[in-house]
Amino acid sequence: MAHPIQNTESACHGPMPLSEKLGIGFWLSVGWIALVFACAIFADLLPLAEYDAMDWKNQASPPGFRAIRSDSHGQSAITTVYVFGTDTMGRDILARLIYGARISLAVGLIAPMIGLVIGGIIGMLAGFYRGRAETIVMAIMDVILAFPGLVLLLAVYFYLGPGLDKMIFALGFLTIPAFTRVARANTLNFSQRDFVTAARALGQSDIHILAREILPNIVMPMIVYALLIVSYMIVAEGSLSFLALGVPPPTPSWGGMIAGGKEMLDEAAHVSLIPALVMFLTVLSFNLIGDAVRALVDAREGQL
Amino acid sequence: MLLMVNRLRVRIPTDRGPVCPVDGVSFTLERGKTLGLVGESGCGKTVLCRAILGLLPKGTMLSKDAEIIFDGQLLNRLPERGLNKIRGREVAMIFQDPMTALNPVMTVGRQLSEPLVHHLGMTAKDAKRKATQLMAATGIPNAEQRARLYPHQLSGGLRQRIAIAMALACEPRLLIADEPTTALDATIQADILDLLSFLHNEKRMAMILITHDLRMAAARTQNIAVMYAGKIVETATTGELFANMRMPYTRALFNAIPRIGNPTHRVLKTIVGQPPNPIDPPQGCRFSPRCLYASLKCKAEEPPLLPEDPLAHRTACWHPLT
Amino acid sequence: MNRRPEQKKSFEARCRNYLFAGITAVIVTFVFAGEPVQAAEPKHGGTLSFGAEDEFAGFDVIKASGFAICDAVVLNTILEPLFDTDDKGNLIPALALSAEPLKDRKLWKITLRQGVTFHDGTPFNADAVVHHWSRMIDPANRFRGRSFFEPIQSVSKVNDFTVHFQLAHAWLPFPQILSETRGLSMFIPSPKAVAEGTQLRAPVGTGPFVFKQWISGDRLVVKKNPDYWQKDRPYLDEIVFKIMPDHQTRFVSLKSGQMDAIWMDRGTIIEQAQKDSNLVLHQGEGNGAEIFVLNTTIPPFDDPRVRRAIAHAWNQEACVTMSYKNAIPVAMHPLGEGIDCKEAGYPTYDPQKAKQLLNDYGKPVAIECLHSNTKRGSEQGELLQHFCKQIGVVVKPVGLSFGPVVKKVITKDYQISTWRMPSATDMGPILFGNFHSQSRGNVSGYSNPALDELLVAQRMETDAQKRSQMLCDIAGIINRDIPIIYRGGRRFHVIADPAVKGIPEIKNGVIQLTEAWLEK
Amino acid sequence: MFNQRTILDVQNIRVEFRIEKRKTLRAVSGVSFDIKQGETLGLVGESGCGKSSVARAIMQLPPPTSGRVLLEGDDLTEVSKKQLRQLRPKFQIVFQDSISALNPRQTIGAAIAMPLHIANNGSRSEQKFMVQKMMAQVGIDPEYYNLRPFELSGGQCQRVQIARALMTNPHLLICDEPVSSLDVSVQAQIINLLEDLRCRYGLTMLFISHDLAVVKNVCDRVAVMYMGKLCEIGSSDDLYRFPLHPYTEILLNAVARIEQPRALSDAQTDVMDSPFPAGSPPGCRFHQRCNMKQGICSETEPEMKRVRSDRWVACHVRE
Amino acid sequence: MFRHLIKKFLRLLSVLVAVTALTFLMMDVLPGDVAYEIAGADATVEGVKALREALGLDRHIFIRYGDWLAGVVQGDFGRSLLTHEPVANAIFACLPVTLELMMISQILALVLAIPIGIISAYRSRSGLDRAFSATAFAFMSAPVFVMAMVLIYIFALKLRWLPATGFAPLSEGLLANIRSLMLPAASLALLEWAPLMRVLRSDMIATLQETFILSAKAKGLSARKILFDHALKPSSFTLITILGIHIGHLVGGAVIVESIFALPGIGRLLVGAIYSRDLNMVQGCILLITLGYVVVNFLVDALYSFLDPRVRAQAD
Repeated sequence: MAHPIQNTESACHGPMPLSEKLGIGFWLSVGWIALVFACAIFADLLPLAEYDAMDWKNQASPPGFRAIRSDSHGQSAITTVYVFGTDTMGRDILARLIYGARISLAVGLIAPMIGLVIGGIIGMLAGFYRGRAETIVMAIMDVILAFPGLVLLLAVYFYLGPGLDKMIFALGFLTIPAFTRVARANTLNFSQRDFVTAARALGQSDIHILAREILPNIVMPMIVYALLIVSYMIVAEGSLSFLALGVPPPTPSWGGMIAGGKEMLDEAAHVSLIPALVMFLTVLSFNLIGDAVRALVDAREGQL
Repeated sequence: MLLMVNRLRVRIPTDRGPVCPVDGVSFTLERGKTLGLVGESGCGKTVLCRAILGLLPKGTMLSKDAEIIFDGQLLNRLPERGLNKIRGREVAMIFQDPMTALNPVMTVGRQLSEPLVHHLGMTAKDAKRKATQLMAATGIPNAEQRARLYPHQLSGGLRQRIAIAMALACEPRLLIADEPTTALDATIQADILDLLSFLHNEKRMAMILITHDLRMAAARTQNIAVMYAGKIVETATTGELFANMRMPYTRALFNAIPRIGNPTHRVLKTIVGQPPNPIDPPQGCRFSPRCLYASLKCKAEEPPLLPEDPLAHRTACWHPLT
Repeated sequence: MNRRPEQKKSFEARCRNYLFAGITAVIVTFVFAGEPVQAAEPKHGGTLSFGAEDEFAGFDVIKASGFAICDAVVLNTILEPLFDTDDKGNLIPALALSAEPLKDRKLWKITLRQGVTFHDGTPFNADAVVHHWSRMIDPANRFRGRSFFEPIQSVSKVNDFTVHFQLAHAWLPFPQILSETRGLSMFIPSPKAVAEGTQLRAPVGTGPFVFKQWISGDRLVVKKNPDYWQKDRPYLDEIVFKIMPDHQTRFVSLKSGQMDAIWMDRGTIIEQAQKDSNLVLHQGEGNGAEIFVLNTTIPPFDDPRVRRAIAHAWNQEACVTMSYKNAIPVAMHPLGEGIDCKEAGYPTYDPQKAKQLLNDYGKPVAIECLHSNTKRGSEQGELLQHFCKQIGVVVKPVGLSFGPVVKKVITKDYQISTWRMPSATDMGPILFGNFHSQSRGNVSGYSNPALDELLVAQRMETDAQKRSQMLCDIAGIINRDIPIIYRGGRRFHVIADPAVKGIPEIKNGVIQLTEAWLEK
Repeated sequence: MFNQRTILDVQNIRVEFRIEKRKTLRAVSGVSFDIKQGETLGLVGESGCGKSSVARAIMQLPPPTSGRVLLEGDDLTEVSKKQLRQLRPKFQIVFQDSISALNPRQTIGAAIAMPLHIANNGSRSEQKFMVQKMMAQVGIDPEYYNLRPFELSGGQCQRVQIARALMTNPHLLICDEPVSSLDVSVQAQIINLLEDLRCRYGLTMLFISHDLAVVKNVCDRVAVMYMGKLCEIGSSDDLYRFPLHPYTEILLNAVARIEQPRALSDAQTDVMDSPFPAGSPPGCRFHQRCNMKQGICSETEPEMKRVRSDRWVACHVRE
Repeated sequence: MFRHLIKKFLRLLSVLVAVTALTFLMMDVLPGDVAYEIAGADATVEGVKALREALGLDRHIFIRYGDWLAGVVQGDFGRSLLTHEPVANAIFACLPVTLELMMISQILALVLAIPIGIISAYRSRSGLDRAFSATAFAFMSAPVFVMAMVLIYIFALKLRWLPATGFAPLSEGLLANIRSLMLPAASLALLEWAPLMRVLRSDMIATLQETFILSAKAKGLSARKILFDHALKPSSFTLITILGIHIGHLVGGAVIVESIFALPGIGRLLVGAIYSRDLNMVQGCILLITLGYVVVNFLVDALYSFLDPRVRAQAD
């Protein structure tokens, strides 16, 4: 219900600058995500220790620890500084964090993408054509939703074996029903609007109506939803690693690192807490970005 | 004087800058009289009425020297608690769309008895009985049965009757009716207006009737104030105004109304252009860009509402029609 | 890592302790008292909570879906064996009073204790023993542990309290087999409960505790047997076995006081417990070993040079330090401490030698390593990957759950996998099962006629000294040809609250709770 | 006065919506009328009486449950989907809610160009030229080509809709409450625009509105609709001057009553609870509200009968 | 209405059948089976084959599913292939833990979410609102296992207020029972209150802009009355949907929480059963979980129509 006061704005005005609207939390989040992305992409170029090299004399060493080793010939001493310390197997936490970012980002971004594309298409078709096909599609989605997700993840893990691709596939599959629902609800809403009827009245074909009239309208809500799922997926990867269902070693992942250090929480808390903090900040950033974008979209929808 | 509004200016911050939907408005209302507030949507009439009861959204600011005096009380300086004693008890309000103005998840009977319990301290049982009486008094048959229904189960006309019954529950001294019939069908519009006139006479309360329809105001008010872009541009007693429209806007508005007596395919007299942008209103007289009689002076200087006498026929125009 | 001297001493002290206790050589109890310094008067009463690692698999030898150590820990409180053994393998009478060999040691006469009844009122007698053993050795019952008893041909009743075991040939470790903790075979169940089929979930025995309830996935409770044949025993009113698969959870429960004692095999936690003055660590050595098993039937491990190369590349000491935090010893052979074989020719950590061997082999080596998908399993995979990388061998660790690992290994659909050689009173049958070319349990597919000969010979050998040498020779052959690589020896750990007293040394991983008491 | 060629012939159309498995809502139950070339037919009635359903049924969005819709002789309910799409440029519609009728993510230029786009008519720059020409004709600044609907006012959006509909050169234009949500001054502008375009293009129109005054200004003939049926049809002068059906009378009275208050006692009370009665009562649909009803009114439903040339009414009393 | 119920029931049934059939199929294609699990490290190929025969695993999948389904219809859920315990017993032993954990955690989450959501909506864009929102986001971003570890560390190991692990059944007294579930429930609740609060807040903000709220204000009602009597009910639909989803998921057990706190719940039972390929147990758990999901959905629907008379009208 449009408030009469809001009706007063009719002609066009220059909108407020985006940066002011989004607030500092948003920009800090974007900065953090950019940093994580940059690290993940350029990990190979960074002066890092090998993420799987074990310094078995210095396990769970504290952040900033200087390890002195003799080189392979036993001649001179080499000093290595472990900025974030080492994990329980004497591996450099910093290097593992940065390589682990690849896994978390891959899971966090690709899995929702699968759901977004497949669920989006199915949902749009169901919402647009309605009828029996819609009933069947939604019933199938109900079955997927009713099926405990962990069981499916376990099944995929046992059937296909461990692996990043399989985990992304399985997690992505699980997000399909949710995206289908969002896409369907939005499509239903828009296909009842008169501009769709008008396009039909002009003789526009269904495929054009879907692609040109409806799709542009549901893209933003879908992306906002996808951003929410991104953070869920990063946490899900962590949970799977915690249940020893994550990516196979020695590939580091944040969840695996947290799980790996949990039994030393008392003596070497940093082994768990540093990756936990990084994961927390990343998820928080995605959440904040998602919320800011949602607010922006809502505000714009409000004007429509 | 029951109500006196002086120098009221309302500022609402928005994403695109502050807006002043009401920009320096003064008027008075006598006990038992009806004031018609006429203007197109966006002219600020709704904001004006909500400002009286302090019902504007958070962040809204009233001008420092504004005064809203109801029965000797300065409403705009009253704390929320004090206002709550006035709202619904002394001053009641009816909204445009009876569907959205009633809580969809509460039975109408309960909504109706709420002010009775709250203001008059009735017991729930008494309030329920009184609510049924009120419903019957607004012409709702089978009131007892209907009190148990939810708003969506009633037709638009009945919903608006419920809203009226709710507003009149505590017998307020002022009723603000914000486009009470706009959302209704023509046949029901007349019924509701008749009902309002009847109750207004019977209870001897004052009323502000907001409408965009000059014809309606003509028949149901004693005084009229015409608003344009946040300002009152013409005000007079109803008879005087219709006999003698002096502001070009008032006349243009009146002429633009399609009439049932017009022959088919008659070209209507229209006002050219669009109402002004509230963020950046035009210089001088706000109507000047659309006015046929506008002079350079109109575009440069804002006309005051003259003469000073609040009871006279007042116009804010440099070139009033005669 | 060697056992600490003070523990050795305490063992001798314990022996003295129970001799002083005036118990005759025949009716010795099979349990040891607590540490001598804490030899305060045991107190009666109280409930002991014990954190177990796994869900129990059931308590009927035939129907149970496996026999994990934790099952034995529970069953040990409810049922009793014929004999127990001390550290040197000497029999200690329990339900039986004596075992005498007759006729070239091919027939054994076992005399049973009189006046004992099962919890369900059935009297304990020769019928119960015959029923239990006949059931296990009957091929129709498909008892999974039958291969261990292959030399046993029949068990028969002589009179109510005497039974005869007929063997195919003289078998040196037979008396020890009667008290074999492996599996549940040594515990004599109530024939009535077995016949009624209730033994699986509600075991009935003669022991100091009576089964009370078992809630799957949560707990198993036993309560004091008021009619136990040993006077004044047991001390505890009740023992609650809580099932807590997560080791961290178990440890936290112990520290926060929900548990009195927990089973533990995780190095980091054992290390913490050692440092914690509020906790007591009970340990026990075992034989057998944590191993990698190598499939010698397919490339690249069909070539002994590659196997040796991996063995040279594998730094067992590092593994024991990193993954186990020195909670288990380094192993050079699976025979445990009882038999001294020195290093038995096992390859030392030497990447240079490994590289040379690979050079000889000539082809690049890339292998897939199966491991269980537990924390420790993946650590082992990662360590192997790490050490092999240094000699240019690419290792792909594949973590699978327990079932699939077993399936792949026994169908020889693997290259290298984590595996375990169980701890047993006598390692002869286990070595035979694992390495004889005709054995079905030979998962590495290793075949060596000389070894086969030795494995058969050790079975028949009646001279203990000679047999020990034979076992060492067997270990030597294995260590030369490397069908297995040692990850570490076996040592078992229980962490307990200091108030828990009377816990003896852990034997083959089975912690004995029957004599425990609480100082609270 | 007019060329007598019939553009639209609507024959006994019914529109039913399935609300649930066993419940149907009869929005339109048997409506027939025709529109001659160059004529504007007004369709009036209270909200919920089925006016918009009639419009959508003619547009085949969705097609009526039964009945025929003949557009210049082609039965739109019979033709194939492909043919229908080819016929669509001939009949166009303008909706009440202009904000909802325009895609919020599309520039108004693209919206107006859509018919050209569908017909694959001309290059991009030609299309833009044609669109801007049309924009000028309906009174939108051609500079607004790249603006989006929310940047325009309601009246301007209504002009965009009209421009889009006119791009196909339609033979029939259906206006579904085109001015109801507009302010008085803008409403008059749009009415004038439609009049202007009607003269210029010789448009044939079906003009739907609940405002009798507006209809009187725009339409040659008027059809009055009540609860899914027509009750009266005739030339607007005649019908407004001499309403036959009591419902028409009530409608006309209501307009007058807004300006001329009367005492409450004779005010008619509206007792309908729901604007959508589930099943239609037997007899005349209006009899419960009718103050002239006779016995027959609650028993048989009156048929549409011709009273005089071009004047039809469905009433037992007034026929 | 009766037909409506029957229709709902049939749909419920078909979801149940579809899910259990899928599970059966899935368990069948998974590598490794319970026979290997039972056989353990001493397994031999022959031994496993014999075991499979004994367990009836060599029969065709359709026959096995048919048998199982026939059993279920007669109220027999079979026995665990691993422990031979009746599946129904095992599940009913776990059920109270799961249900109690679900209830306590959801109540805790609501106790946090509702007042904070209302205050945030009422004072939207204020400093308080921003602080609440930031807190909510922080809690939303913490994985449950980190939360659980932190809670154990603080409340069980350091402060020693609450037991770290284990479940005390009601038979040990209500207080002990609730105390034993406090930490696990709190670690779930601390994650879940945040999304609940966020949706309540945004729905509430939308509701507070409705005309009927203005109309209530114009009646002179106090802010408290308006928030609770007028705004809360129509703002709670998304909240209920999300709550339904949470509860639906919790019927399936909170595996991580259960394993960290050693709670014998459905989730751990199910995961253990999958690991050991204990098909009967898996089927039983899945059946229960699906049933739970469907029932919760049904209840959410019912709650909708209880809260919103407009929905009620449609359902009739």
